[in-house]
Amino acid sequence: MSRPEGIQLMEGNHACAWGAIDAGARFYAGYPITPSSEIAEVCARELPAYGGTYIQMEDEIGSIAAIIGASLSGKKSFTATSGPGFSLMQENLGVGIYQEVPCVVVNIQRVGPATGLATQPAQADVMQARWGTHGDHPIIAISPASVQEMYDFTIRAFNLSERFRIPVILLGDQVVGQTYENIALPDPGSLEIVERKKPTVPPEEYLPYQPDENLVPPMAAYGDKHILHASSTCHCETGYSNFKYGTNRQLLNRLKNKIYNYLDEIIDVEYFGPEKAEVTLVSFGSASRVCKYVVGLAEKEGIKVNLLRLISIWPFPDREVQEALAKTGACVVAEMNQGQVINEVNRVNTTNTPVHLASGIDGELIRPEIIMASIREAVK
Amino acid sequence: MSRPEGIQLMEGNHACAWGAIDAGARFYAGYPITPSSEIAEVCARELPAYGGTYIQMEDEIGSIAAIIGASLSGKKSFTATSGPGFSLMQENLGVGIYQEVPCVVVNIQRVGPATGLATQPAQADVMQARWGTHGDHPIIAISPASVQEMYDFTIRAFNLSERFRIPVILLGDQVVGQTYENIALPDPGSLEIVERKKPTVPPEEYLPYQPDENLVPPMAAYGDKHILHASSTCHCETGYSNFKYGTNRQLLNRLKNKIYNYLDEIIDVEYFGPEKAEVTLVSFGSASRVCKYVVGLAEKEGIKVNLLRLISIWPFPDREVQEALAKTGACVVAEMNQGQVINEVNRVNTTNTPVHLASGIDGELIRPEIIMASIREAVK
Amino acid sequence: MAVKLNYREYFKEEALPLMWCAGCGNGILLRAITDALADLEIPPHQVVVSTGIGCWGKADDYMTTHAFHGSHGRALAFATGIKLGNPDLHVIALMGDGDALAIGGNHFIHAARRNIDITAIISNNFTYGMTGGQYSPTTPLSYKTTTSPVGVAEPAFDVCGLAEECGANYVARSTVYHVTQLKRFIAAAIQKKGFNVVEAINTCPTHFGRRNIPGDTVEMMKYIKDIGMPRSRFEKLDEEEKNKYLLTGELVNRERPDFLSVYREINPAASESGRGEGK
Amino acid sequence: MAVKLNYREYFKEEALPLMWCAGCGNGILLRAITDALADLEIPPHQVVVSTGIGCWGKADDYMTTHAFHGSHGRALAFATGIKLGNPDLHVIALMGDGDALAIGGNHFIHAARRNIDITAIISNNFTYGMTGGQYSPTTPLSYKTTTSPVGVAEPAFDVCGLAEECGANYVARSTVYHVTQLKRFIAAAIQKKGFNVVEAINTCPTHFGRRNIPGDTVEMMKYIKDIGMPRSRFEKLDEEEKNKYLLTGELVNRERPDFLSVYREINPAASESGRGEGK
Amino acid sequence: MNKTDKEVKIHIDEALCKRCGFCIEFCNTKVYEADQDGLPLIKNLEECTNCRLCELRCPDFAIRVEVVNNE
Amino acid sequence: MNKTDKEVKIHIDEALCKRCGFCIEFCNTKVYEADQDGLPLIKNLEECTNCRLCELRCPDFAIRVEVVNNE
Amino acid sequence: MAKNWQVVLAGEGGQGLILAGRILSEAAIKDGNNVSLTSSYGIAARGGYSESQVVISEQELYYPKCASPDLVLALTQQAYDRYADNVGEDCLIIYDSREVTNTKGKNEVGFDFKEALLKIGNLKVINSLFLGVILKHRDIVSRDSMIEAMKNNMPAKIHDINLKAFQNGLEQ
Amino acid sequence: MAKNWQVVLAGEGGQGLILAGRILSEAAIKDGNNVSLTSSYGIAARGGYSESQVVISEQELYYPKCASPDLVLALTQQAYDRYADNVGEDCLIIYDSREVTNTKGKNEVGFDFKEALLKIGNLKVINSLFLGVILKHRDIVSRDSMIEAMKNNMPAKIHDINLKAFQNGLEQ
Ligand SMILES: Cc1ncc(C[n+]2csc(CCOP(=O)(O)OP(=O)(O)O)c2C)c(N)n1
Ligand SMILES: Cc1ncc(C[n+]2csc(CCOP(=O)(O)OP(=O)(O)O)c2C)c(N)n1
Ligand code: SF4
Ligand code: SF4
Ligand code: SF4
Ligand code: SF4
Repeated sequence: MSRPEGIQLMEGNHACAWGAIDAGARFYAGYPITPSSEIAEVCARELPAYGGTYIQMEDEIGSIAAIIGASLSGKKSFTATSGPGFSLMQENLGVGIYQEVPCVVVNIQRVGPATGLATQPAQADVMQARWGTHGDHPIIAISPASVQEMYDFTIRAFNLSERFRIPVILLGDQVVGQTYENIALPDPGSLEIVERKKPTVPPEEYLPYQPDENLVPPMAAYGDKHILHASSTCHCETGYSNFKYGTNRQLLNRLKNKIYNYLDEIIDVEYFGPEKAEVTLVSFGSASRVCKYVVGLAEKEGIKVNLLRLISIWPFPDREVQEALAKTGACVVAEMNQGQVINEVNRVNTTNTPVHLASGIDGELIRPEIIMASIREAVK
Repeated sequence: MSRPEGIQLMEGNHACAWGAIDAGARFYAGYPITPSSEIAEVCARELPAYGGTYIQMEDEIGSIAAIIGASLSGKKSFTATSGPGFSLMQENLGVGIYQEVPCVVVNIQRVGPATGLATQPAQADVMQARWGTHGDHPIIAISPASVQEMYDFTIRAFNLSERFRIPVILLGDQVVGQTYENIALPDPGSLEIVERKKPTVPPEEYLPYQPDENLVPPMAAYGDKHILHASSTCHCETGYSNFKYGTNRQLLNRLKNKIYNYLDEIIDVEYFGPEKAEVTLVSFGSASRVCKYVVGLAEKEGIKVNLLRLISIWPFPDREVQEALAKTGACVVAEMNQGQVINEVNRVNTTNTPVHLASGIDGELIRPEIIMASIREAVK
Repeated sequence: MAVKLNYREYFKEEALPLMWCAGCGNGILLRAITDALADLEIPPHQVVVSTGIGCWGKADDYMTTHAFHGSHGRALAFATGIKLGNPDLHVIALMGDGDALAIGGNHFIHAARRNIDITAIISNNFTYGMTGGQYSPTTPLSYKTTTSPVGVAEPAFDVCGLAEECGANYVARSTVYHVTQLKRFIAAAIQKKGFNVVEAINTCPTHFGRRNIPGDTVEMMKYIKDIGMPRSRFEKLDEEEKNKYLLTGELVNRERPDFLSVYREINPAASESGRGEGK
Repeated sequence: MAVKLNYREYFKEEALPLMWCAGCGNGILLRAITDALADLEIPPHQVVVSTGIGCWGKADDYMTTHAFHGSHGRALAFATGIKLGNPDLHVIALMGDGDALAIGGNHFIHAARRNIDITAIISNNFTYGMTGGQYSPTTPLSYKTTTSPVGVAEPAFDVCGLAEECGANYVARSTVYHVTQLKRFIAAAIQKKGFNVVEAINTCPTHFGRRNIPGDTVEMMKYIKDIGMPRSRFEKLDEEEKNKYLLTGELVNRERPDFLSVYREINPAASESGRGEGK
Repeated sequence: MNKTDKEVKIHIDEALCKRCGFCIEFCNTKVYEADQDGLPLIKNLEECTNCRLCELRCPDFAIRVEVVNNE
Repeated sequence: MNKTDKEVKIHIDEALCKRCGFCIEFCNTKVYEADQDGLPLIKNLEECTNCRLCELRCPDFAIRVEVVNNE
Repeated sequence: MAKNWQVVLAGEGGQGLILAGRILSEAAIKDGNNVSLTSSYGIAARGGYSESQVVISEQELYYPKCASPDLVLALTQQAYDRYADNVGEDCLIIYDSREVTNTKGKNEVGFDFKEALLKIGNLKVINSLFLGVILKHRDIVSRDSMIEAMKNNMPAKIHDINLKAFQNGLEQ
Repeated sequence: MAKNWQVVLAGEGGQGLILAGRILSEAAIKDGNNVSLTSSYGIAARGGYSESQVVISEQELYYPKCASPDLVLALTQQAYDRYADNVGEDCLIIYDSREVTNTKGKNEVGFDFKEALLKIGNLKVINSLFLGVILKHRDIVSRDSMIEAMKNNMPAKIHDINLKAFQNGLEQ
């Protein structure tokens, strides 16, 4: 098969794989798991034609290890998985963050914990995406809500990843992953693709972990004359282990600041519905589509509802949520879990705006009635 | 060696191992990692004499799997690790939670992410302990601050675990794990030891996941005539897979409620210092010891400071923190990370009390000056 | 004739129909196991099956014994704890080839090395059935799967060879076609102390068959019937030819002491009540 | 004489002194590797070492080549990506016995099965050195460690046997005593395509030695000198005796095609520039 | 098996049968024949040797071969 | 090695040497002797065959065996 | 031709419901609409409950599920029961009259698919047949688009028989 | 005998600082006090910086580190430098006069440990020696408790030589 032309009916997972290829990904390592496996399958079929490589690793630990390795060898790389596999990737996700390795991890969420309702949708790995690996660390996660966004956001994930030298989580779920929608892949030439910054100094002067003014160090590739020493142990600008007092603080702070000082490049939200409303919905991913539908339903019931949709979930859009809370009478957080993002909303809720949860945990796309019920509750 | 008698100089990790043995643990499976390995070493040496078994597994994934298995065979069981190993345990931790298997996981935290400053102390796996595994799930975590508490809280961890049929995390760090202090192990006969509830119905009537009125199902052991079917897949009271609409919601809600409806049996905090203060410190684990010391330092500077120490960290003591915030002029959260518990404090901060962070990330016990600086900042 | 146990003692008849595809051999293997247990007259409550995640991993849904259904690839690690938690149990791990040898490969080689008293029954259908037919570490070189649309580039493990190299006590291979042989091997493996492996070559008409074996479920079954070959015939093949067949039969049957025996010998107190509770 | 490369090209002299204990053979192994690289005249920037976590895993701190220091047990998984990301590289994985065979066992057997072009150099000191001397899957049965105070109850892996069974192309064992042989094997492994394993029997006087070998660092070295035995002598031993020694020498040297060669043969477009970027 | 003093009965559970065709194909004495939709029909019961392989090889527990003792 | 036309020099870096004793024990021609604290002292340089095994076996890169060409 | 459609194709695994959903969706795209196709099936590899939901809209499409179906195809009693009581008055239910024996009798049509298939001479083309029946009752997509989409999704050698089945459905 | 003590034993790996910390701690416990002993060492297996901190208190002991040491033993220049500028006026520094060449000369005593050890005839008993020297200058624990603790922590066959070294230290 070749690259789909024109308007196509396409599965979200396929759109993701094509987004990756169009973003320049040339290496995929993974271990199959429903509902993400179609991403692997497209890569296995298509990557060779692009000079890329697909490898099926022995497990997810190996998969994320391999994409980190390949990225350091200069290839844009990614993997896709679902909850159980994402859990197994946590240790090495930390390695990728610490060594500042651009790569993309797609998590097509399903109901957990454990095997749970395997293959049925959920959005219950949100907090895990932020905190699943041990130790202090930042992360970037973005959440698509349609097939089109599975394509677009995959590209965005690669771009953010290359820009900030950090693994980026594409936090989808079974609904966006396995829904088919019409999509037209754009002319690849029209895409804005970010490439990692390469060193400009001569090889002998290169310090692989010496940051530029934007706190991100230029990145050589294995095989370059610029020697790249990448270590999971506390290291200084040389990349070599360093245990001096202060090195750890400096490194952890830089890793944090290179992200948190540039939130305007990362944070993305979407506002939907009337500017002023009785109830503001906060949601993300496939649940946020249901919210858009519910805005209309509520209107019919005479309740004015709007939606703040979180496109970037990590770092959390603190300010945007805070402002929305300040403006509204009540808030309903709609998510397909027992309450995760709602905790973040409450964290930034300095106006003591009442916040209600609409929780979809039935292994299906959250039903509009669940959200409507919370809205009614909120306006009572 | 045999059980230490009288007042002894003992390492925290040793105290933990003895606490486990005194709590009735008869199975340890683990994979060595500094700064936790002494727990394994004591178990390897001592368990056989108690009719117990030590096994060194091929990795931490296998370790937690083995303790879950042994617990279902009727043995109180536990493992100990540090950040990297804790990351690897996440998937199966979810299995333990979902199958409601009592067991204890000791995490002697060190600086992460990745290898980081291996062996140096941190408290940066707090959020991971709550959210590290995929999917919705509750957890119990408690945090000791001394060698004595490494013993006492290990027993408490087993008791909570047996009472609630849930894996309990003992969240220590290198300081409590490897500090030596004087301790006298109590007469084991004097200890309150909780044993899991066994079924009282005849074998043919036994439904292994039919909860009692307290939402916890009585637990048979493998080998009993009461057949125990334990599944990581969504299941009904029989323990067998069940995919009916509603089963998942019912199960997840029960797993949550069996904990959150009984917070009074779990939540534990310690108040230290004057009742009313200009600044309230919130801290836990070894950092909270430094806080106690700092209360005195601050007094000398004329600042009235008290401490709310979180003994149980998960579930988070929402009410206790909220009340403390309401009573004080300012709050300083002292933790050995870049800010984790502070987010929880802010989540429940309905009084908009100013909350400052004292962050120790130098791979050592947080220095009193760091906390003092935040206190001064808070009273400015 | 004395009342003998019947496979139904171990089989949860009310759970029928089985979830597996038409022509999937998992049901045959399940029958062989429950028959073997009945022959050995082991009461169901003395048996724990530890299943993996996969099509074959759903086998516990159809069994009346104690059961553990955990995470993908970890059946043996859970089983290790189950066995050590109560050494009187018969612990049987039911794993797909992906379970046992892809994600679970490490537990497999270590369980074999330790020679821990567990019976591992591996359904080798050459693919990941449950996830839709991707290649597995036993997919034969150049065969097609959803992730090797033009052929897999990795040679397959010799499951039994690996078990032998690592130290398993008993290793046998049969197919779901050769049902009576299969049952015999399973019974022998359950009876014997130590880490014992039975590899059951299995059908997956839906995925492996569809992409590699022209024809229907029957052709899939013929395929696995034909690739299994007893030593007498196998050894007459030249090296090239050997690659096309899988040696069947009892391949290893030795008497290494199992893990717990050695552990108790080295740590003698472990076998007594020891210092006793709370002392 | 033409200017030849010297081990110092690969060795970060300014990082001296080495962090390892007195009498730890890691330094000897490091010297053998850097010497081998110099002999082969491979420029440092064409080499990536992927180290594990452990005492031996600190080797990258002393090397001037590209380096990756990742997580415990995963050196080969990272190396797999490194190699596939840039197939022109010489990728060398430096692992302790725990790295390679305990937590990392699965990556080891799969890398061998795939025959991916990586050189694995395993420092086998029979213990987990870094964490204080617990038993490892290569600790000989009944030897003492901090977690087997009266003796370990598990038999050890035959590292080379396992590599061979799984499909490694080149497998050799030597000791840090036999430095010139060791260097020769390392050079051969680096030069050869495919998954190549050199097991270097190593000293750990601090942990393994202290608990099992009376005497000092020198006695520890004598111990490993004596347990390594070439095939000529090894084969004369009876089975019982064989258990006490480790066969040294080039144990496997075969010509299986490596993973990428097969992959490219099966997926021909992979070797060309393909459809090209963004097409 | 002496056909005279034993009688073989074969039960096929149509609801359980998934029409894989194994019983039909692999019965040595060709006792079965396929119905239009693949369901095994018992055609030559008299040829049955009571080897019970069809029962054991039926992946769906749909066949029961019973021997009724005529003695 | 012809001792007459080549001269061997052995450098020992005392700061790097960890006193493991390998050089002393395993030199075939017993060139070294141990100082009180274990430091190798060069006692019989003339016996040195320039095999360089002591250099290669020194775990701490503390020995350099140099051949000065006298031709 | 109405512009917005919510169509449920429900039955069990093996009846080609997923493929039919794709064909219907592709046809709708050819007609210039937005489409969302979701499928769900139980864990059972074969034979369990299975359905496709196709939402067709001229506008941006938020809720990808059929909140209020306009048409439900029910090939089994289970499928029928799942929807019969929950759909609006305007929703047409087309059910398999052999399989669905217990009906409510509102806005619905029974159809003997097996009989038609036996006439056609091929039991496997059921999805082309029911797509025809659906289009006969509701102009969800243009027939040309449907035929094109069918061809796109099937190997050439079975085009004829499927078109025959489709035509047959249209003409019932 | 003062009731509260903060003692730092600093030097490098292999000098028995950890063991000495244990002995001192156990002696303090025998005297009826609360004790906290923390040790730290770099990643280097041998030869890197190493120290033990012993805090002794009659009361409950919060901060387990030496916030303001009462006594610092410095066996290397690095160890000396780490503390010399940061301790209070009352803190006594005992340093190895061979190793620590650059001193500030406040409240401190140099001691030639090697010389004493050579006299004793054993270089390995340095920790018993410096424990003696420490007790000579400050009555941190009772001598009996110390001797008992030493015996508890050493195999019998080296008791005599260590007691000799300890005595030697006391008598300097
Ligand atoms: C950690 C994790 N990774 C991946 C999966 C997805 N998964 C489920 S079953 C399976 C493989 C099934 O293959 P096999 O073990 O051979 O059994 P079969 O289905 O063929 O019987 C996979 C990859 C999972 N459940 N958990
Ligand atoms: C996931 C994880 N588990 C455990 C550890 C702790 N750990 C570090 S090194 C090591 C073993 C070292 O042994 P080996 O690989 O044989 O190397 P050596 O130190 O003997 O050279 C262990 C268990 C870790 N770093 N990460
Ligand atoms: S997919 Fe394959 S293994 Fe799974 S049930 Fe179907 S035939 Fe069996
Ligand atoms: S602990 Fe052992 S392996 Fe580690 S540096 Fe010391 S001697 Fe070497
Ligand atoms: S071999 Fe090296 S470290 Fe060992 S004693 Fe000789 S010079 Fe010193
Ligand atoms: S070079 Fe050889 S002979 Fe000379 S000192 Fe070294 S080991 Fe001895």
